[in-house]
Amino acid sequence: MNPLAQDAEAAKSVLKTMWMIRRFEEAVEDLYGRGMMHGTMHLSIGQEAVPTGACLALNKDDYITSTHRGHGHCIAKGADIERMMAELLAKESGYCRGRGGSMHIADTTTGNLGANGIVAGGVPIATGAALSAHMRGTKQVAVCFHGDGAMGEGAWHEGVVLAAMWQLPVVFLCENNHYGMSMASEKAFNLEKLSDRAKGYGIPGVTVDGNDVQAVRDAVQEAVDRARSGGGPTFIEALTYRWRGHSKSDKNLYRTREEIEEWRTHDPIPAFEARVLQAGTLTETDLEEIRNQVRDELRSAVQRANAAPDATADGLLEAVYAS
Amino acid sequence: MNPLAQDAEAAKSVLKTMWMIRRFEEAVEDLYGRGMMHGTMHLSIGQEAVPTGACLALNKDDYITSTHRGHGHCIAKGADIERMMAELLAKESGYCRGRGGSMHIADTTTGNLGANGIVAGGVPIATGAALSAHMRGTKQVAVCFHGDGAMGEGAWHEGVVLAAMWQLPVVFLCENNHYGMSMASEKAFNLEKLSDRAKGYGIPGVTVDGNDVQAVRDAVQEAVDRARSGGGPTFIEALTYRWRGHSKSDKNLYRTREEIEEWRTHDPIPAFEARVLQAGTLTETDLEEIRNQVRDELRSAVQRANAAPDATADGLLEAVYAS
Amino acid sequence: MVDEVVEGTETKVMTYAEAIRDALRVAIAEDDRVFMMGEDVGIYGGAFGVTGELINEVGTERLRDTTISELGIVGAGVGAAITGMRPIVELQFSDFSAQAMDQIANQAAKIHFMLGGAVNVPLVIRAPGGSGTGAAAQHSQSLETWFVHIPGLKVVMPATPDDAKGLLLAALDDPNPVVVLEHKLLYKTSGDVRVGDARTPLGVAAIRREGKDLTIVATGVMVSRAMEAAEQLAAAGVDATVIDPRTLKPLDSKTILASVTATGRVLLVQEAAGTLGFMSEVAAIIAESETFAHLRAPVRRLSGLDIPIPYAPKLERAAVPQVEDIVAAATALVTEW
Amino acid sequence: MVDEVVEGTETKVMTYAEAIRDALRVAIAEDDRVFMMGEDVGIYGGAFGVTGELINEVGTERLRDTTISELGIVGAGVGAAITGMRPIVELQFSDFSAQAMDQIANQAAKIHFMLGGAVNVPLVIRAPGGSGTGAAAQHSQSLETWFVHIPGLKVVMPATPDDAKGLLLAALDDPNPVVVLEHKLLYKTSGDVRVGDARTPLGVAAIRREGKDLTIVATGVMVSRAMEAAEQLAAAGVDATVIDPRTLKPLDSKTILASVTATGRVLLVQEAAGTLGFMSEVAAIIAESETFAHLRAPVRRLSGLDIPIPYAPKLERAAVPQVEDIVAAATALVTEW
Ligand SMILES: Cc1ncc(C[n+]2csc(CCOP(=O)(O)OP(=O)(O)O)c2C)c(N)n1
Ligand SMILES: Cc1ncc(C[n+]2csc(CCOP(=O)(O)OP(=O)(O)O)c2C)c(N)n1
Ligand SMILES: [Mg+2]
Ligand SMILES: [Mg+2]
Repeated sequence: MNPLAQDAEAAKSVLKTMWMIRRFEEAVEDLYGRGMMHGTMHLSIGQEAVPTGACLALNKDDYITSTHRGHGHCIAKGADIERMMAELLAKESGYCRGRGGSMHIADTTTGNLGANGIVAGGVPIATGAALSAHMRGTKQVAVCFHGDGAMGEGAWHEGVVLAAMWQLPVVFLCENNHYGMSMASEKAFNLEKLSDRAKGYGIPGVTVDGNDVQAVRDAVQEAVDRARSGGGPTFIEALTYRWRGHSKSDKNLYRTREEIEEWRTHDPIPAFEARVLQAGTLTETDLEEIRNQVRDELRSAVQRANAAPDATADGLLEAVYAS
Repeated sequence: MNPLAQDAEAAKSVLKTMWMIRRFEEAVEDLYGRGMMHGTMHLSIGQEAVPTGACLALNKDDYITSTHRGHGHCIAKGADIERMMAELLAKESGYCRGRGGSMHIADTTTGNLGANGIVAGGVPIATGAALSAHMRGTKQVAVCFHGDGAMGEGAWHEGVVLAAMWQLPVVFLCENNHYGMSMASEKAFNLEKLSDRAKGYGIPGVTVDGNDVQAVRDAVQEAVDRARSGGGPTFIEALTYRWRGHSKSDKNLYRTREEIEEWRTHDPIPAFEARVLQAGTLTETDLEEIRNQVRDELRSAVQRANAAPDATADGLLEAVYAS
Repeated sequence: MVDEVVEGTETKVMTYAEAIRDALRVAIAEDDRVFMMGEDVGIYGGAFGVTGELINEVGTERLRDTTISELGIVGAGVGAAITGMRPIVELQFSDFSAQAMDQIANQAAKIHFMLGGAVNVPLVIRAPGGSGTGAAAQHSQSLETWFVHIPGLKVVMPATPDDAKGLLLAALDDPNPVVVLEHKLLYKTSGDVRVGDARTPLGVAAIRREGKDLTIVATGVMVSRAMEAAEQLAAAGVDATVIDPRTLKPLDSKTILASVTATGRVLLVQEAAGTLGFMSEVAAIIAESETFAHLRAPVRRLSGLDIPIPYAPKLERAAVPQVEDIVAAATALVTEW
Repeated sequence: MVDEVVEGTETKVMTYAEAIRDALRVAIAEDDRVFMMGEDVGIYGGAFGVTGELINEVGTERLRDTTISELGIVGAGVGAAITGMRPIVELQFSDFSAQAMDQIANQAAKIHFMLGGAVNVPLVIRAPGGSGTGAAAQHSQSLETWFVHIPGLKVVMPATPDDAKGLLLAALDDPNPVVVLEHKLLYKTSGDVRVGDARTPLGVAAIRREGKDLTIVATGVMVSRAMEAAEQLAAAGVDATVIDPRTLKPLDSKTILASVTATGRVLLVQEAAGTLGFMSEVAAIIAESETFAHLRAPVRRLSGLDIPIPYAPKLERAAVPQVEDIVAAATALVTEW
């Protein structure tokens, strides 16, 4: 498939997305540290290549279901960062009017059916979205992002069983960052590759380097093409690593500093930048410009979000039911 | 392993158990038809070789968890047929004092932890019993009987995941009678062999002829030996067929008369009798004697059960909590 | 209204099961977005025969047999509902809502609110509850409490064939998740059912009978038992009002309170276990209201025993209110106070 | 008793989380059958730090990290409980009981009865509930209703560090499944805790404060809010009794009714959504009882709004009763009636 690093537009777009995810989450971390943000947060720093690569294979009206660690998915699918940030800052202008927070951001205009606070909660939902696409005859595809830990849940199993039976247009994309909170996926699942699970559902399964945006894009593209042409679901395991703790309460006792350091040397962003430079597609100046552009966009989005009015408790009762 | 058909004692025991299951369920069917039995019933006629073969590999203090179609498991593990029948007849002397009925019979004295009205409900329970055996250091093994349909449930998945992670002494024994109610397992699971699922949990999986009592015994024996010696769980698929409808409400619209007829020619009981005769282990007279003995034992058990006092509603409230 | 079926409306005698099937037929014909999925709803015709031969009319796309995966199918219903379909999920027994509770309570019920109103979840979940068939503890529960307690769900409990159809069609119109709790013992009961697309509005109680001496509020299969009891009471000179809330959430408490204010006595009858059964809420609403001052006797609940439903027929019968229990409780309320 | 910790008993100041850990330590040391399993309870120390470094004391056999499989681990607990162990299962958030509901309600709760008493299920399920941490709708529920409604379960809700320890140890002694609903906001609160194996008996309410003007019944985190409100009310001349039921099932209704009979006014305070929240049952019990005749004002419930818990701090606060709401409701009860 077309090498992203050799196409200037594609390369720019990839870098913009990956940097935006990184910078967005760094900003979240900072705001949180300064007491300006509430609740908890799950950062995907280090994992940016997975949503970025995956969403490159999708149309705007294709669906994704996301997770508690969902900022990257949301950004990669095309959401507005100001409204995302506004949500985290508990503003009325946030995607959920401050009712959902980080774990529930959705942007249906770009096909994101929502982050989910429930591990594997989005799996049967993705299957349902794919069923819906199939029944409406739209050729839309659903990509279900989920973690390695999610594969211990019955919801994961049932969602995949139904999708396989009905051969629905859905891609189960496991972001295997090696841990479900403190539980090592290696220990949890007794498997060399989580993609070995796919066989048990009679669907194709593949494992790719999740820090290689090209590898992710290619695998997802293949799966999406198959799904769109009626070939049914695919399971993809993307190997990656979360640099930060699981959430704010994490003391990182279950893994070594060396392991974290080792994985930081596999940062997906500079790795892709290096490829782009090597291919001569963009110059160091171009790269710098992208970084600056992202920084400026983000800074201004944070400022605007922060200046917006707080979510209000008016009409809470009326907001429970649609009418 | 030792051929059951060549050992007179073993052969007698196998035939006694298989005939008892068959006759017990025929009696149930008859009592039900005559309005003497209440509720619903799930008959395992045609599937007798699975519980019979499996329980031959077990010690009395090994555990089983059973299903809604559980008469065979219960009998094969050694329960008293009078108390079983009394339960179905809603008698105080029944295993559950008439509170449970067919779907909840348990006989903990022979290690049967209970039938279960919930499809796959027994799967995590079996894992827990195996965990308990492991923690108590007893070398007991748990065999979890379940249907093919149960493999669509999240409970099945989660029970197997935990057992595989902890390498517990449990055997997941799927009675694949080709249908979960009206859903063909072939259609449901997109797999040639359900045992292909085992790989996804990193545990051994095997498919055997479930109408061949020897094949079932051998496969379960191997799995039990592995479990007892610390080798962890095994998944076994035993291919068999239910002759009767799923329950009383079944009109058998989802399968053909020919299919049923074809499977009836693979009746596990005469097949084993033929082998025994061929090996010269027992004579036709011996076989006749076994059948008569079973018939007499059952008839007398039914009579005694039927004559026993009905379950009473006294103390229902006090029966909810143990003290 | 005392009489459900308005004079002049065309009706047909149907069983409760047939009425549901009729609603499915109507809804599938009139709206491309409607489909139903569940275990054995296709060729098998449903565990209780609700779908019957409907599969031959509507086909396997609109009436989908599923694997035994309650959580998965409710979740698939949620996914379909938020992407433009109007799914109905049948749970074979309402007891299996336990399997699906995350998708029901944590997803379906909350998505609209949690996402700031960005999405609706027009999902209908049908599930038969209740005892009386000898199916024992795991197949006989009345679990309306679980759903009524969760903000974001609507809950209906049809007691007649006409409501079985009308409430289901109204549930399908609603942009919110609606749990329709049917009753196994009612499937074979028959009555007049409006033909065509006849809706029973959500949130409106039915006054099944009007009387001045006491108010009986009953749900599900208890409605017909309360009506039978009311006949017996009438013969003994006690004149009872019988109210069937039909929708448990949102509850038409106005109708109930008005009646209790008028009669001064109230008997709340449910099959569910008493402790935190639905009638606890009705009792609390009455105790908190202005009606409190009009009570001539304490509120009285008549509920299923706080026990798992036993298998033995006599025990099963003893576990939930019967006509004679209602008569006795009503008589005591009227004579002792 | 007004004072929980009996004079002369040796106590130590601990947080609620430490008190639970202490109970685990005591139970694991004194009984070979006791172990706990759950997500991240080992080296991570628990999502809320409840187990802390306990793993270093008791090891990975007795404190078992599990996969993310709530239904599976509760089921494994059931299997272990019926075969001679005394398992404790920690659900990381009580919201995830939705995943495990089949094993909780259909298996654990029913097995003893359904099997005619042949087996006991001495299983303890610990689960933190409640809002106040900004975790939004799927991580903030108060779901006691689901459990209290199911016959066969016992349910406790410790409001103090001493009860967190004492009720957990008593739950472990009990031959029945007990759901222990802890509160996230309480984990870091501290108080005197009896050292050693100090039990708080199940089924006995605590009178936290005695007053003559009204009775406040409060559960979980609302107990301390009610106590704070009572102080403010006292300053304004209103003398409130505060009752903490501690065990929701079986409920010590005697203590509540006696107090309400004496004061004639009752305010029921809970964090859970009001509709069919636990206090609906308490209200119904009062409305049905002899106490009814002694009421000088209607029963008053003060509950969480019937909404999913919102993320935004102000909205989250508005969703559940605060001290000032309790003061206002109590004042209205006393002055308007
Ligand atoms: C049903 C459920 N169980 C447990 C949790 C608590 N929890 C949140 S994230 C998480 C770990 C998830 O691991 P994984 O799926 O690998 O995703 P990752 O966090 O690594 O991105 C856990 C245990 C939850 N939110 N939902
Ligand atoms: C959780 C749950 N879902 C659905 C049912 C209804 N039901 C009972 S048995 C059955 C089919 C089970 O199929 P399988 O596991 O293959 O066992 P078999 O009946 O073939 O022995 C179904 C759908 C149930 N009892 N429990
Ligand atoms: Mg992970
Ligand atoms: Mg089967």
